[in-house]
Amino acid sequence: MSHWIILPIVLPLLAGLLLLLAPADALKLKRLLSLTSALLLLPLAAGLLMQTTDGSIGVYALGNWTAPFGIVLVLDRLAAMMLLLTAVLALPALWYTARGEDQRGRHFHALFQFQLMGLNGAFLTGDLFNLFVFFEVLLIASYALLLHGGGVERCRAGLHYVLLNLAGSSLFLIAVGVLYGVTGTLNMADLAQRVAAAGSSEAGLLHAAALLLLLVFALKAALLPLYFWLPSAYSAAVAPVAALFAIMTKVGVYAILRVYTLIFGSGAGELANLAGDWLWPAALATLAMGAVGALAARHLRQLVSYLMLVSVGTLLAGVALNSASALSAVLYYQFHTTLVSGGLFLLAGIIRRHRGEAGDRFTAAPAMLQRTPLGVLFFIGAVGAAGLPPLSGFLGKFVLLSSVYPGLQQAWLWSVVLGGSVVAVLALSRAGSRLFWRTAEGTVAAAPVDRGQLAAVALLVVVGPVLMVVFAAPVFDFVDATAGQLLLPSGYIDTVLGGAGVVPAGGAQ
Amino acid sequence: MNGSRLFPHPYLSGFLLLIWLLLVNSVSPGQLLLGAVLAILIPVFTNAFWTDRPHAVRLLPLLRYTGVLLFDIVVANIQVAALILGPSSRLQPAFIYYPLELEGEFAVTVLASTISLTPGTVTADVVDEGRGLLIHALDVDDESTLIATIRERYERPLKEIFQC
Amino acid sequence: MTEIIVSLFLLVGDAFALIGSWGLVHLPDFYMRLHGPTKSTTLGVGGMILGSVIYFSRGSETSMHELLVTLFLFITAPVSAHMLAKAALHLKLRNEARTQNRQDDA
Amino acid sequence: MALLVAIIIGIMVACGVYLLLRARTFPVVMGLIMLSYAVNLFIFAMGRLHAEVPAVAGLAGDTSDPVPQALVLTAIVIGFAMTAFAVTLALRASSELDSDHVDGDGGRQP
Amino acid sequence: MLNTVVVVAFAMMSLALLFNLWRVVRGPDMPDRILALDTMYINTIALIVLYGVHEGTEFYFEAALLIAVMGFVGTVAVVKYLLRGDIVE
Amino acid sequence: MNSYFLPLIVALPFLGALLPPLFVRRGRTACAWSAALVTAAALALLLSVAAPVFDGDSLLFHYDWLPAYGFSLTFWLDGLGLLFALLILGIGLLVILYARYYLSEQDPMGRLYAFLLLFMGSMLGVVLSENLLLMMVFWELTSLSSFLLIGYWKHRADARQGARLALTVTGAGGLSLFAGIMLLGHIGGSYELSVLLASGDQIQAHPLYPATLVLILLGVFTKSAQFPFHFWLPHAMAAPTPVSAYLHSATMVKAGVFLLARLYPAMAGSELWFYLVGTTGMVTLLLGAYFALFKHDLKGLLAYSTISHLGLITLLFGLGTPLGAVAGVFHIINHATFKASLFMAAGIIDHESGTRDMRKLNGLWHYMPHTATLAMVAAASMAGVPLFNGFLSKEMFFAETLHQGWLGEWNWILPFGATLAGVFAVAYSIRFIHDVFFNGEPIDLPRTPHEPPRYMKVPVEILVALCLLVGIVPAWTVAPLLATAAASSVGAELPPYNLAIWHGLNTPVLMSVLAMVGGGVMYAMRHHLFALHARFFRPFDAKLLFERQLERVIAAARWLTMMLENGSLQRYMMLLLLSAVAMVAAGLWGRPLGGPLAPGEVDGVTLVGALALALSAVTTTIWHRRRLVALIQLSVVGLVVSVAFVRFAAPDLALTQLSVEMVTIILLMLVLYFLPQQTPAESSGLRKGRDILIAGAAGTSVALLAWGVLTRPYETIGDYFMEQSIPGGGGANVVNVILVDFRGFDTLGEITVLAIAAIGIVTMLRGLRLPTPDTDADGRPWASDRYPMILAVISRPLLPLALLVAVFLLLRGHNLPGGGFIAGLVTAIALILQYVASGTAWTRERININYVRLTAAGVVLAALTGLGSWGFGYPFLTSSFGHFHLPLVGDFELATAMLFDLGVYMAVVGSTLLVLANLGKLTLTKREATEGE
Ligand code: NA
Ligand code: NA
Repeated sequence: MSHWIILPIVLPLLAGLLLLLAPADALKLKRLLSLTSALLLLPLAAGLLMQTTDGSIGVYALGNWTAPFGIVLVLDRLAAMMLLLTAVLALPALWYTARGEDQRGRHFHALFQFQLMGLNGAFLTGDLFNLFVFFEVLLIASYALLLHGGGVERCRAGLHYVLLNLAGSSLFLIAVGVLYGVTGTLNMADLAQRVAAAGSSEAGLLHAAALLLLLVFALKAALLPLYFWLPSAYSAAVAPVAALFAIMTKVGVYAILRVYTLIFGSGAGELANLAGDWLWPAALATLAMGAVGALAARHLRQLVSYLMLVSVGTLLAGVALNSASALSAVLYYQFHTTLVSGGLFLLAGIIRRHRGEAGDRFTAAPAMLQRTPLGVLFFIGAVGAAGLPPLSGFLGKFVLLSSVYPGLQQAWLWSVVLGGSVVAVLALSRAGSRLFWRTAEGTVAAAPVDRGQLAAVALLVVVGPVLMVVFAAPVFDFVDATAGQLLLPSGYIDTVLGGAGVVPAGGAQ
Repeated sequence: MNGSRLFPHPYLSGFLLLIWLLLVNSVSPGQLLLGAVLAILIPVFTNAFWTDRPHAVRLLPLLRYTGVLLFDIVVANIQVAALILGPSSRLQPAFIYYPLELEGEFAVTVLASTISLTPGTVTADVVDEGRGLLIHALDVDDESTLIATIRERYERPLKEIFQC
Repeated sequence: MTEIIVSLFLLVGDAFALIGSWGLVHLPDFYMRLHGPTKSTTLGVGGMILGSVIYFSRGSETSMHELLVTLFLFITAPVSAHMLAKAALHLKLRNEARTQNRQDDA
Repeated sequence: MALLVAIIIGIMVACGVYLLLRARTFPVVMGLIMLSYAVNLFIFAMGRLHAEVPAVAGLAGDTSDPVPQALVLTAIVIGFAMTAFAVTLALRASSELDSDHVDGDGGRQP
Repeated sequence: MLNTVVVVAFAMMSLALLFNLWRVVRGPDMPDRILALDTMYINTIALIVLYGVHEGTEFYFEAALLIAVMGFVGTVAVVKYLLRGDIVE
Repeated sequence: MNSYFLPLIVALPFLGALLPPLFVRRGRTACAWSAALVTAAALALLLSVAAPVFDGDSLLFHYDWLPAYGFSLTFWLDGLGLLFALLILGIGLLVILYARYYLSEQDPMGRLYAFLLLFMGSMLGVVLSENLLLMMVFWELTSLSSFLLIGYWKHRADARQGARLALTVTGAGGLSLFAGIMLLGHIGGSYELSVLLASGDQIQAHPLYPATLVLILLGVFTKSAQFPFHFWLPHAMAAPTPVSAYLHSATMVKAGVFLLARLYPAMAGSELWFYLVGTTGMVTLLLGAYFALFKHDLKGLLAYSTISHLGLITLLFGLGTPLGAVAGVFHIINHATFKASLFMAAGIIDHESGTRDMRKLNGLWHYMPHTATLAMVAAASMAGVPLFNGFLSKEMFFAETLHQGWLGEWNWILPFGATLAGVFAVAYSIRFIHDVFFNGEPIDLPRTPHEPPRYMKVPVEILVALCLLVGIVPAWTVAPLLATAAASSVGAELPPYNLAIWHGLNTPVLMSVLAMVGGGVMYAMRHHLFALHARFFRPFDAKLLFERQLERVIAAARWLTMMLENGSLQRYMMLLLLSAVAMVAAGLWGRPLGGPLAPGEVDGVTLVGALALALSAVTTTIWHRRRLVALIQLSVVGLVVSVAFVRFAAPDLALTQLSVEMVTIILLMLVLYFLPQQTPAESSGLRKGRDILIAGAAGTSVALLAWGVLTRPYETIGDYFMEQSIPGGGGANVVNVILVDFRGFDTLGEITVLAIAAIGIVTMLRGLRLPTPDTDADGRPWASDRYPMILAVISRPLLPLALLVAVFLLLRGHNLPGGGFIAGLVTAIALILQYVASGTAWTRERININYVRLTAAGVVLAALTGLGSWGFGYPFLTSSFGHFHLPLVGDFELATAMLFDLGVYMAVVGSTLLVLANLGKLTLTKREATEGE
C-alpha cells in the first residue's frame, strides 16, 4: 500500500496541529515547522507528479472502503499538477512571511498549513461531498488568513468575502443534494456513470444541479457577475496571503475542469458539455471587465487583482472551448499565471513598505532605496502578467489562441484576449512608470529590502516562468496528456470504480 | 463524611451511579462497573465546581420531604389547572415577602424551587441579601396563611435535612 | 390492563400540558402566565413519561430512563421560572391591577 | 408529504434569502442560519421521507437512507463553524467600521 | 385503544404547541416569549415521548433528554441577556 | 557549417547585457569596453559564417522545440538577415563607442549598455529567426527593451510618457502581428519561413489572406511608424541621442520594413498589398517630409525625416515589383548610415551647445568645423545629392514610381508625390545644415560650443565615409551585400539593375533636379511657410493627446468599475442569488419536473409542525429588525427542525441540530450585546419588494428541486452501508458508522473546519475593544445581580450530571444515536452554563484547560487514529474493531472508530469553549473596572 497520495493532506494537517500545540511565543520553532512542511510538500508533489507521467491513475481508498461507497483520493495528472502548483506557490509565500510578516497576527502558520491541506484535499478527492468539505477547509482558512493583520479594509473586504462564500456554500450543498437525490451516489466517477445512464426524466434535475454547481465554482473562480468581491478582498490581504490566494481562483477553475469533463463531459448524453455555453460569454466578459479594472486600478495590489481576473477569464474561455489543445493551454497558462500573480502580490507587499505613505499607490513618492532589484522584478513580473514573450505566459496564450479555428469564436477570443493584453501592457507600464520612474523629492525611512523576500518574488516571477519556458517541451507533453486524460474520462472512471486502492482483507498482515 | 480527593462526593457518586444505570437502562455487571468508575471519576474532575455543597444530609427526612413534595405537586397541579380553566377575573394574584429562617445557599435554593413547584406560587426573587424571598402567588386569600404553610410544610423540614 | 394505565397517564399528562399552555395564552399578566407552564406542563410531561415508562416496561424488561427527563425538568423548571420572574421584575412588567403588593411602580 | 416538505423548505429558503439581502450584518447572519436550516432539511429530504425506523442496522421496518443524514451532520457542523466565524467577523467589523452595515457605511442611516 | 388515545393525545399536544407558538409570536414582552418558548421545549418533549410510544421505539429518548437540557440553558441564557446584556461575564 | 553560431550570435548580447552593470564599477571605459566586446564578438561570429551567404547559400539552425504547436527554434542566415544583422551589430558598435562620450557622469552607464545589448539581441533575433513564432518573441522583446531605452532618463516626464507611448503603440501592433502570424501559420500550415515563403500563391488565394495581411501590416506599420501610427516616434526622441541614433536608423523602426522585405514572397504582389502598403507608404512619406521641415528641434526634424524615409521604403515594397524591393533594401542600408550619423551629429551639437533648438543654434561652423563637415555630408546624402549614397536609392525610387501600373490614369500621382517629398527632403536637409552651422551667430546658448572629444566623432566619421564610399563606388562596396539581401527578400532571381551614378539624362534625374531646385526655393521661402504652417497647424502634441485620452479612458474605466463594484454586498448577494435562480430555471426549463412516485400522505401533527415551521420562519423574517425577538423566533425554527428530524426517524440529526442550535443562539446573543438591538428601517419599499421577489424565486427554485427529487425513485449507495455497517464497521448506528468510518474523512475535515474557525475567531477577537452598553435598549440600567444565586446553585451539580450524559452519548454513538460531536456539545453547553451562572473568572479558576490545545489535540487524536492503520498496512482511517469478553464485565466491543470519535469530542469541546469563552471574556475588563463588584 502506497500512502504517498494522502500525505499532501495529512502532512499540512499535522503540521498545522503541531503549530497550534506549540508554545505561543516560539516563533522560530513555528517558522521552522511550517517551512519544513511546505518544503517537504515540494518533493512530495513532484514525486506524485512523476507517478502520473505514465498515464496511470493512483487511487487511495480511505478507510479501505472501495469506491463508490467510501471516499477515494484520485491522483491523476490534473490533480498532480495542481498539487505541484500549490507547493511551488506556497513555499515562496511562506518564506516571504517567515521574514517578519507572520508577526502581524496570531496563528498565521497554522492557518497557512490548514489552507494548504484544504487545497490539496480539494485537488485530490474523488468524492463530490468531500470536495465540499475541503472547499470549506480552504475557505475557512482563507477567511482567517484574509484577516491576518487586522484593520478596517481587511474587515470590510473580509465580511463581503465571507458572507458571499457562505451563501455559495449553501448553493453547493443544494446542488450536491440534488445530484445525490437523483443518482444516489457521491463518488464522481460513479456520478459520471449514473449521469450517463440517467433517463431523460432525470435530465432536468441533473441539469439544474449541474448549473448550480457551475455557479458555485464560478463564484470561487471569480467569474462575472460574481467576481466583485475579489479585487477588494485580494487587495486587502497581506502580501503572502494574497499570493497564496492566487491559487484560490484556480480551485474554482480546477473544479470546473474536473466536474465538467468527468461528470458532465462528453459522456453525459443529453447533458454533455453543458458548461461551455455558459462559461464562454461569462469568461470573455470577465476578461474584458478585468482589463477595465486593471486600467482603473489605483494601486499595485488592485492592479494585480484585476489582472488575475483577466487570467481567470482567459482560462475559463479555454475551458469553454473544451478541445484538447485549448485545455493544454489552460493547464499551462494556469501554472504560469498563478505563480506570476502570486509573485506580484508579494512584490506589491515589499513596495508598499518602501514607499512611505504612498504605499503601492500610483502616486508620486520618494524613490525607494533599492529600486533597481525591485524594478527588475517588477518588469519581469509585468512581462509575465501581460503574457508577453519571452516568458511562459506568451506560450500559453499562443497555444490557447491557436487552438480555436477561424470563425466567430476565434474572432471573439482573439480580440478579447489580445485586447486584454494590450490593456495589461498599458496599465502595467503606467504602474511601473509611476512606481519606479516618477519619484518625488525626499527619502523614505525604511529598512533595506529583505533579500529573502526578494528571492521569494524572484522564484515566482522569474525562476518559475523561465523554467516553464526552458522546459516547455516536457511541460507541454505533460499538459497535452493531461488534457487527453480529461477529455477521455473512461480511464479515470474505470480505475476508480475498478476497486483500486483497496487492500484486500487480511492482505495487510 | 466529606471524604478524600479520590472520593470527594459520596452522595453525588451514588446519585451519578443511579443516573448512569437509568441512562443505559440496564443493571448488567458491566454497566455497574462502568457506572461506578464514572461515578467516582466525574466528581473528581468536577469537584472544584461544587465546593459549597451541603455538608451533611439526613436521608430519612429527605425521603419524607420528597414524598410530601410530590404529593403537593400533584395537588397543586390540579388546583392550578382549575384556576386556569376558571374565569381569570376571579383570581387574586399577589406578591408576598417571605422572610427566611433557613441559611445556606443550597438549602435556600431547594426551598425556592419547592415553592415554585407547589400550589400557585413562584419564587420571583431572592431579596434582603438572601434573607427573604419574593413570591408571586396566583390566587391568595390570606398572605399569612400562605407564609405559615410554607414555613411549616417546607422550610422546617429542610432545616432538619440540611441541619442548618 | 397496562394499555389502560398507559392511556390514562398519557391523557392526563396531555391534559395538564394543554391546560398549562392554555394558561399561557389566556392569563392576563406575565406573572400569572408563569404559573401555568411551571406546574402543569412539568407534571404533564411527567405524566406522559410515566405512561411511556410503563409502556416500555412490558415483560421482564424495565425501561426507566425516561424518568431522567422528568427528574431533570423538576430540577430546572423552578429555576427557569425564577429567572423569568427576575427578568420580569427587572423589566418592571405590568402587573394585573388587582395584584396585591404590585412591583411595577404603577 | 413531498409537496408539504418542498413548500416548507421553499418558505425557509425564501425567508433566509430575504434576510441575506438585508443591509445589516446581524439579520444577514440570521439569514445564513435560516438558510442552513433549510438546506439541511433539503439534503435530508434527498434521502426520501419514507422511513419508519432510524437507520440502525438490524431493525425491522423501512429505514431511511443514512447517507444524507451523515451529510447533514457534517453540513450542520460546518455551518455552525461558519456561522460562528461570520458573526464574530460581524462583531469585529462593527468595531472597526463603526457601523454594523454590511458595507460599513454608518452614514447611510436615515 | 392505545392507538386512538395516542391520536387524541397528538391532537391535544399540537393544540398546546399552537398555543405556545401564539404566545411566542404575540409577546407582548420578551419574558412572555421566552416563557412560551420554554414551554414549547417542554411540550416538545411530551410530543417526542408520545411519538416514541406511537412508533414503539425508544430511539428518541436522548432527543427528549437533550431538549430538556437545551430548553433550560436557552431560557437561562436569554433571561441573563435581559438582565445583564452580557450573558457570559 | 557552424549553424549553431546563429543562436549564439543572438544569445551573446542577451548574456552580455549582464556585463556592463558589473563592469561599471571599474569605470566608464571598462563598462563601454565590456559592451563593445560583446558586440564585436557577435559581429566576428557573424562575419565568420557570412561568406557562403554571398554565394546565395543560407545557414540554418533548427531545433524542434514544441513540434505539436509548430514552434521550433529555427534560425536562418540569408542575405536579408545578414544585411540587417550587420547593420544591427555594426551600427550598434559605433553607438556604443559614441555613447561612452555622450553620457554624463550622472547617467548610469551600465544600465544603458545593458538595455542596449538587450535590444540588440532582440533585433538580431527578429532578423535571424526562421520560425515566425520565434521571431514574434524577439519582436515583442524589441518593444520591451526599447521601452526601457526610451525611458532611460526616467526622471523626465517626456521620457516616461514617450516610452509608454512607444510601448503601447508598438506593443499593440505586436499583438496584432501575433494574430496575423497565427493566421498565416494556419493558412500556410507552418510557421517556418521556408514553408511560408514558398507558398505565396496558396496564401494569397486563401479567404483569410486579407485579414492576415491587415493584422500583419498593423504590426509592421506601428513598428515602422507609418501613418497613422507614426506619432509615437517623435516622442521617442526623449531618449538619449545614442539610443535615437540606434533605434531610428538601423534597428527598431527598421524591424517593420524588415518584415515587409521578409514576407515579401509570401504576402506581396496582390492588389490589396499595393493599396494598403503603397498608400500608407506614400502618405507617410509626404507627411513625414512636410512636418520635418517645420520642426525647430534638431532631433524632431530627424524624427520626422525618419518617418518620411520609412514611408519611402514602405512605398517601395508596396509597389510589389522586384526592383522596388531592391530599391527598398538599398534605401534601408543608406538610410541607416546617413541617419545614424545625423543623429550622432545632432547629439554632439546638443551635447556641446546645450540645446537642440535650431532657432538658437546658428553659425556653429566656426565652433566645430569638423563636425559640421561630417553633418553636411550626411545631410547631403539625406537630401539625395549625387555622389552620396542617398542619391542612388532615391534615383531607383523615382524610377520605380514611374514603372508601376496599378493606378491607371492616376499613375502620375506616385512620381508626383515622390518628387514633392523630395522637395521637402531637400528643404529640411538644407535647413539642418544652414540653420545650424551658418545663418549668423548663436543666440544665448547654454554653453559655448566646441568640438567634441576625439573618439565621439569616430563613429560619425566611419558612417560618413560609408555614405561617400557607397555613393561614389557602389559597385565595389555595397553591391554584393545588396544583391544577396535583395535576392533573398524577393525570393527569386533578381531582374538586372545598375548601380551606376549616372544613367543618362532620364526622368528620375529630372525629378531629382526638380527636387533640388524646389527644395532650395522652399528653404529660401521658409519664413513664409513657417507662418503659413503656424496658421493652419496648431502645435499638436500626440503624447499629450495620448495621455489625455488615456486619462479619459481610465476615468471611464474607473466609473464603470465603480458602477459594477459599488462595494455593496447587497448587490453582490443579489447577483449571486439571482444567478442561482437563473441556473435552476435554465436547468429545469422545458423538462418534466414531477416524477412517478406518489407524494405520500400528510398526517395532522406533521401539518401542525409544518405550520409552526413556516410561521416561525416568516415571523423571524418579518421581525428581523427587532433582533432579540427575531432570535427567539429563530430558535423556534431550530426546535421544529429538530422535531422534524425525529419525525422522519433521524435521531442523530435531531440531537445535533438541538445542540448546535443552542450554541448558535448563545453565540448570537453574546455578539448581539455589542450591536444595535434594532435594525434601522432603511430599506425602501421598492427594495423590499425586489427582495421579496428574489426570495420568492429562490424559495420556489429550491422547492421545485425538492419536489422533483422526492417524487422520483433512486438507487442509493446507502443500502451498501446498511448491509456493511455491522460486519464492516462494527457498529449498528449506520449514520455514526458512516461518520466515523465509511466517510470518516469527511468528519476529519469537518472537525478541522471547526478547529480552524475557532482559531480564526480567537485571532479576530484579540485586541478587540468594544463599547459596552451601560443600559439596555430601552435605556434601563442593567440588573445589579450578576450571578443569581439560585441559578448558580442549581447549575453546579448539573455539570457532573451533564458530563455523565456526555460520556453516555459518546460511548453509545457507534451503535445508537449519539457520538462524539453531540457529546462534545453537551459537555460544552454544561460548561457554558457555568460561565453564565457563575462567571468567567469563577469558571476559569476551576477549569484550567488550554482550549486551543484541547482542540488541536482532539484533531491530532482523530488524525493519529487514521494514521494508525498504516501500521497494519491499510489505508488512512481504516478502522478495526473487536469483541472482547471479560469476566464480571461481560461482552463488550472496542473499535478504533471510538478513539476517532473521542478526538471529535475533544475538538468539539475545545473549539466551542474557545469561541464562547473568548467572546464572553470581551467585557470582562471593562465591567470589572466600572462596577467593581
Ligand atoms: Na538656427
Ligand atoms: Na461577557
